[in-house]
Amino acid sequence: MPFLQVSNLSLRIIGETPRLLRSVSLSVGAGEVRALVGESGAGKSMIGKAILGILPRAVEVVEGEVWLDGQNLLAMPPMARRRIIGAKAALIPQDPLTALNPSRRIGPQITDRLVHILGWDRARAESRALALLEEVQITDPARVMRAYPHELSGGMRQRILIASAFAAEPKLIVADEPTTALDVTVQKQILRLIKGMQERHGTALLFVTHDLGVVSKVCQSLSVLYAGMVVEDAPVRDFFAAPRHAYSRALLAATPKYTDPEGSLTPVPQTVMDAVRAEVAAADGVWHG
Amino acid sequence: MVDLTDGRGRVRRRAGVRLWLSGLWLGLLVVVALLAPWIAPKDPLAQDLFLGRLPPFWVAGSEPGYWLGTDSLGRDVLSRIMHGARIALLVALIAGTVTGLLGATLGLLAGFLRGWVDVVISRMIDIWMAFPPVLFSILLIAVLGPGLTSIIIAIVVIDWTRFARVIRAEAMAQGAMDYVASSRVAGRGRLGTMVEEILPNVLPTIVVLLTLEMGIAVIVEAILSFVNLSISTDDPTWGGMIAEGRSAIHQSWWVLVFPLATLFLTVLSFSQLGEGLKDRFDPVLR
Amino acid sequence: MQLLRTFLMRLATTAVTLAGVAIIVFFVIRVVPGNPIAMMLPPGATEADVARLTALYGLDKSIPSQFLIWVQGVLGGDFGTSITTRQPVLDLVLGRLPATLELSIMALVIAVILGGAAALIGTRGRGTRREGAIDVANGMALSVPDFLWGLILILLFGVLWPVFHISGRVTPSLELPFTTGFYLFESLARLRFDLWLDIVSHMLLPALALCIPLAAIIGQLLKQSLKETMHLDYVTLSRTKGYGENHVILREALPNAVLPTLTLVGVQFTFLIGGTVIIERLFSYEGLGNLAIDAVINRDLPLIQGIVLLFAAIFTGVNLLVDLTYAALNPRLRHG
Amino acid sequence: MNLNRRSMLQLSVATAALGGLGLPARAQAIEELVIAYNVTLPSWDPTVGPSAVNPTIQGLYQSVFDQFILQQPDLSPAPGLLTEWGWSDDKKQVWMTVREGVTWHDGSPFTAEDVAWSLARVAKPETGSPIQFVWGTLANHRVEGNKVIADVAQFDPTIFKWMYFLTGYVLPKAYYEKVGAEGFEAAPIGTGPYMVDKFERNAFVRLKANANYWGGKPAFETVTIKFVTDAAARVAEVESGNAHVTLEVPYEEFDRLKASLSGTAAPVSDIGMIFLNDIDAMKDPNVRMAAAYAIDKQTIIDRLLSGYGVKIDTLQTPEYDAYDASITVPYDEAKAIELLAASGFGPDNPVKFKIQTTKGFKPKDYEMVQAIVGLWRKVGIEAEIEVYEIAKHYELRAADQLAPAAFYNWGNSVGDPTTSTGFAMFGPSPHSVWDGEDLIGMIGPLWGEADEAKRIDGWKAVDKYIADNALVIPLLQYVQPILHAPGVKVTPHASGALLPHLMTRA
Repeated sequence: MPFLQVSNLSLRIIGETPRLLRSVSLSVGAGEVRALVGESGAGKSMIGKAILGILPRAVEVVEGEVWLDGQNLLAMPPMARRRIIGAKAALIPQDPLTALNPSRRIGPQITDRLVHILGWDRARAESRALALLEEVQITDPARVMRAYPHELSGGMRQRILIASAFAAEPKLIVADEPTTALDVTVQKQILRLIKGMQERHGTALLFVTHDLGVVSKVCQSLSVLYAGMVVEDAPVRDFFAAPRHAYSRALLAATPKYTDPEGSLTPVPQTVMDAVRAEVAAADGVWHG
Repeated sequence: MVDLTDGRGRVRRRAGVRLWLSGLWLGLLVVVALLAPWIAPKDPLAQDLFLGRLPPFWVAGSEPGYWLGTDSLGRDVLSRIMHGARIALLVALIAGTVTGLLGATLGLLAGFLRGWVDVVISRMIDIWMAFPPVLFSILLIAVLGPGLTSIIIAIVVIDWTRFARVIRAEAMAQGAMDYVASSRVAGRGRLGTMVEEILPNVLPTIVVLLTLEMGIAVIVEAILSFVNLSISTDDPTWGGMIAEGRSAIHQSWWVLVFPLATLFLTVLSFSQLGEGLKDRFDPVLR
Repeated sequence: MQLLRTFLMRLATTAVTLAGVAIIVFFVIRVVPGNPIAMMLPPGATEADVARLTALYGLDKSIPSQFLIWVQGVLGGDFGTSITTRQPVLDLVLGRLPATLELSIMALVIAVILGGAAALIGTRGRGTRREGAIDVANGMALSVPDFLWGLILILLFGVLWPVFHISGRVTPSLELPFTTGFYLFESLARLRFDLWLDIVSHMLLPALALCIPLAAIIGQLLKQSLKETMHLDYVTLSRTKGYGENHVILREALPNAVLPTLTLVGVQFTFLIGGTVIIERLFSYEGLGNLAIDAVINRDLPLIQGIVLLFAAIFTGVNLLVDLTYAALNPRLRHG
Repeated sequence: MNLNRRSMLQLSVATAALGGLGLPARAQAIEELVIAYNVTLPSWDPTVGPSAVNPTIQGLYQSVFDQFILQQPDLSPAPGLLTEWGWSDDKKQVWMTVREGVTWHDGSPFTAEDVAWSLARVAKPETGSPIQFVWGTLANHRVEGNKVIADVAQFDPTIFKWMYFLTGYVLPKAYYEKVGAEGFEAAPIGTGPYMVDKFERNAFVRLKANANYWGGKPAFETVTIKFVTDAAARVAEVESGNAHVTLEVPYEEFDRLKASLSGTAAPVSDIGMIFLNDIDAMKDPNVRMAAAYAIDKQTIIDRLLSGYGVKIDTLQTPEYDAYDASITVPYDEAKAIELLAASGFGPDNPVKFKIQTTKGFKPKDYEMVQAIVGLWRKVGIEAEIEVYEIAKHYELRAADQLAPAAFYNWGNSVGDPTTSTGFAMFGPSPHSVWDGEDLIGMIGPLWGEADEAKRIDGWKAVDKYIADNALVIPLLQYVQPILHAPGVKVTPHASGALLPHLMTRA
């Protein structure tokens, strides 16, 4: 079994019929880097949230399983699930500006997990944090450890969050559009950083993004999500060579070539959208559009 | 986009029930107050020293016709509560309205005109806020002498800041908006802009505060009655009944409990009505 | 530097406020009908006796010159002499202050505990019936002022189920080894838990009556800002770190949710202190408030002035303190 | 979940323990007497300031200090610190013989010097005694052996009565001069039956028995007097056993509790009355008399005061020197209607005036006035009630600006007619609002009347005239309810002072 296996996962808003996710299955093997691609609103963030057990309260799991390292997370009591997730997985969040607690210093926010979950002593945790900060190329890490988030730039904060995600040596990291909120210039550095860290630490990575350009650089395989369904699951090389699903093709066509970041956007043609919709409606029975 | 944060629909439904219940109680109270002379079972002033301290109807020893019992002078508790509603509502209405008018006007002026007007009014608000309100009201009643008018004056003098503070802040926020600037550009005078552009936008807040203030006015009357400073004829007031009931609580609990319950419900209703209206006017607030 | 300047500015406005209070109270109470001198005249006194005593208390001078004399005294720390007790006003007022402060602080602590618990429980159970129940309870508590709660508590715990004391501050037959007026704190410091329990069982009901509205405000505001905070990314992130929900709420969300609540709680706390006036009366608790009402009834002018000024000083002091705490707790302000 | 339940349980146990704490066992013999008193003690100096003329506080003062002359529970004087006293035959001097062998609480001997100094001190205007106008009638106080002699500057037949009335206390000369007024306030000493052990302002005072008291050591070694101004709270104190004795509780509570506890209810020298001011409607004798006849005093006493009160028709109670049982003003509704009709008033055309009253100052004051207004309404008097505080009453009365009718109470524990009818009804007195010249003419000569029998008869005639013309409406003499634990025997004092040294173990 792969390190992470999501099977037939369906989500919906409590009390409402249409589903946010419909029988989604995907897997990430140990050390694998998988992209999860889709338009905004397609539900790709929900998958990440479901895996990490941080679904919004109004969303419930209708059916499905999430296996992490051989354990079925959804079948566990909440607290045990959190422990396992906390020890084996981590999140690199989307917006570095809001993902750090503004009233706490940086140091404890990195070492917290080491001290409280893994039971390290404080000195060891701190030296580990310093090493990580150096690894994410932060100058003067000792000063940064004592700083508050508002004293640091967005790029710095994203580096800190990356360092923090790798702190407990997780086997899986979910990166939820980690570069979207950043300047284009910073984006590349951060991507390189994540990729480098992932390779050094051998961590599996689920890379949630809408940017196929990023996918081609960083990932080995990808899942394409559309309207709550996985419409394509393929190695990156195969996908770019010959996307199978109509939506994938449209998506690829609409994406500016990664070699040409200034390239113009081609919208997904209407006919393609209609075709996809019909397909989805057939799968679900009802279409609330 | 669907809002996933929490079940807001439920909150709003509850606000509706709240609005209904409190409106119902206050409506009932208004009807009772208006019709008190006709529907009250007894004359609220009629005493019969030989029928003193009759218990309410379900307790042994009660007399038919005196549903909620009598006080030590043999006056009918139910009739007194009903007639007391007239004074309570009168105080609530007049004191609330006058307080609202004065406070809102000062708040608008301070918030919109700014400058020295704001400095003076804000400083006054600061000074007022530094007075312990109960002590202040007792002092004022001592100055003015007891009576309905004095109570109303005391409430107005003390509570105008409640309106002024909030309306000032709102008027300030509204004054910074583009439409106000454009109104000024269109050549309207400052006061004209204030009345025609700002006032309608702060009106909902004023209405909400007004409702809350009415509840406060009812309580203030009760507190002043309790320290023996309220209306002093033998006209029935809830506060006066509570003060009497408190001193005879072991002999005739009903003299305390029924007016207290009425007062409790009324204050609760005014406040819930205000909160409910706030939700109605501004669903984002919640 | 910034902090110091803000502080000095606030200090200056505070002084202006206090001066305003002093002027208003001085002139208002001199319009009060009722003559403190007439009260001490026994049967048989003559007009000359009235004049003699009036002069003795300095009430025969013009009001402006009385004011000047008073202000001079106050600036020199002399608040005059109470007419009813012939004690220096300052001694009387400072003698009662600890009782009122203890009551207010106890009420504040209970309010923080109750309100905090309500907010945490409501946040944990957000969207569920539990949150609904807490909202309803908060709404009720908030709608009804301390005075009515006091009456209801007396009815419940003084009459129906008489378990707590409903009057006084301490059982007087107890031997009190105290050197300060802060019985509650001193009994703890001296490890006299028997006395402490007795004092608490006297103070509990008035403190409860005082704190219910504040507890509701804390509960409501804190819950609201906790709920807002709970959606923020750093809270979500901390959930993935393996903590329980309680830890997430307490450690990650609470410190940030507390700040907006704090400013409002400051103002509300001054309301609470103002509420002691009527609550102390209701529970015959011998603090400043009770002294104040007696002073008004007896027309003890110097005493009224002293008490109102002290209350005003406490109110403005609390607000100042809250502002400073806010600045100190908010890292953005601290470094900005 | 389990943990929560357990901690909840612990909490409720703690709460129960908290609640149970205040309830000492009632059955044990009383070691330390606890009295819940209805007023607080503002100042320890019994001779100056408003507290000196507050009748209720005198019980506290009399525990620590002695008066010049002892007043017995029935109000009659008896030898106290003064064993004998009197005027010289020409009434130009007074003389007083001072008890020997008495010591102050600090052990120093009490002497005639103390008496002379105490009298001279309050006679000086600058001391600030509210009764200076009485004490100032004596001058040139001097000591001759164990006698004190003073010259009579102005003859006052009641001067010795004041020596067991308000401000008539003996203070320690040497000690007072040593520690000064503030020092005395902090640590007061007297010759009384109890010594101040600990005084917590506004909370309580603890007294220790004076083993050397000249009248014998009191029964209880320690007495704690706690100040509980709230009547309901006093009831709770004595009901829970936290206090052994309390006074001035609501009569209903008294009736409820006197079965399980013990109760004493005796008339005291305090009356309820309605002042009539000779303005507006009150100039009409028919209206005044109708107002008097229309009040059913006995029913009011029976129903509102649970029977605790004594109906009176003059300002004298049966204990007073000038009481005359033959002067009566009966309840007569028909006569009231008839009198009003003669002036053109009736239930459809009522005469209107204002009546002022205190509320909560005396038991059922406000309720009584409400009842009276109800009775008046039936005969054709429409009275509007205005509540005022006692401070305002004093001011209005001193300025002669009371409403046409004003409810008030009048204490007079010496029982002399000058201190009741005299000050209340004599026009020029700042206490009177009745300005009729005929009454001034009748009262005037009585002030200095040296023949005691003639003086008392003169006052009786005044009372008769007042009753016949309804110049004031006397209502009732109050009864003071005292609740106490069965283990205590309480002797009520007709002055209304609750005196711990008159209490013994039952």
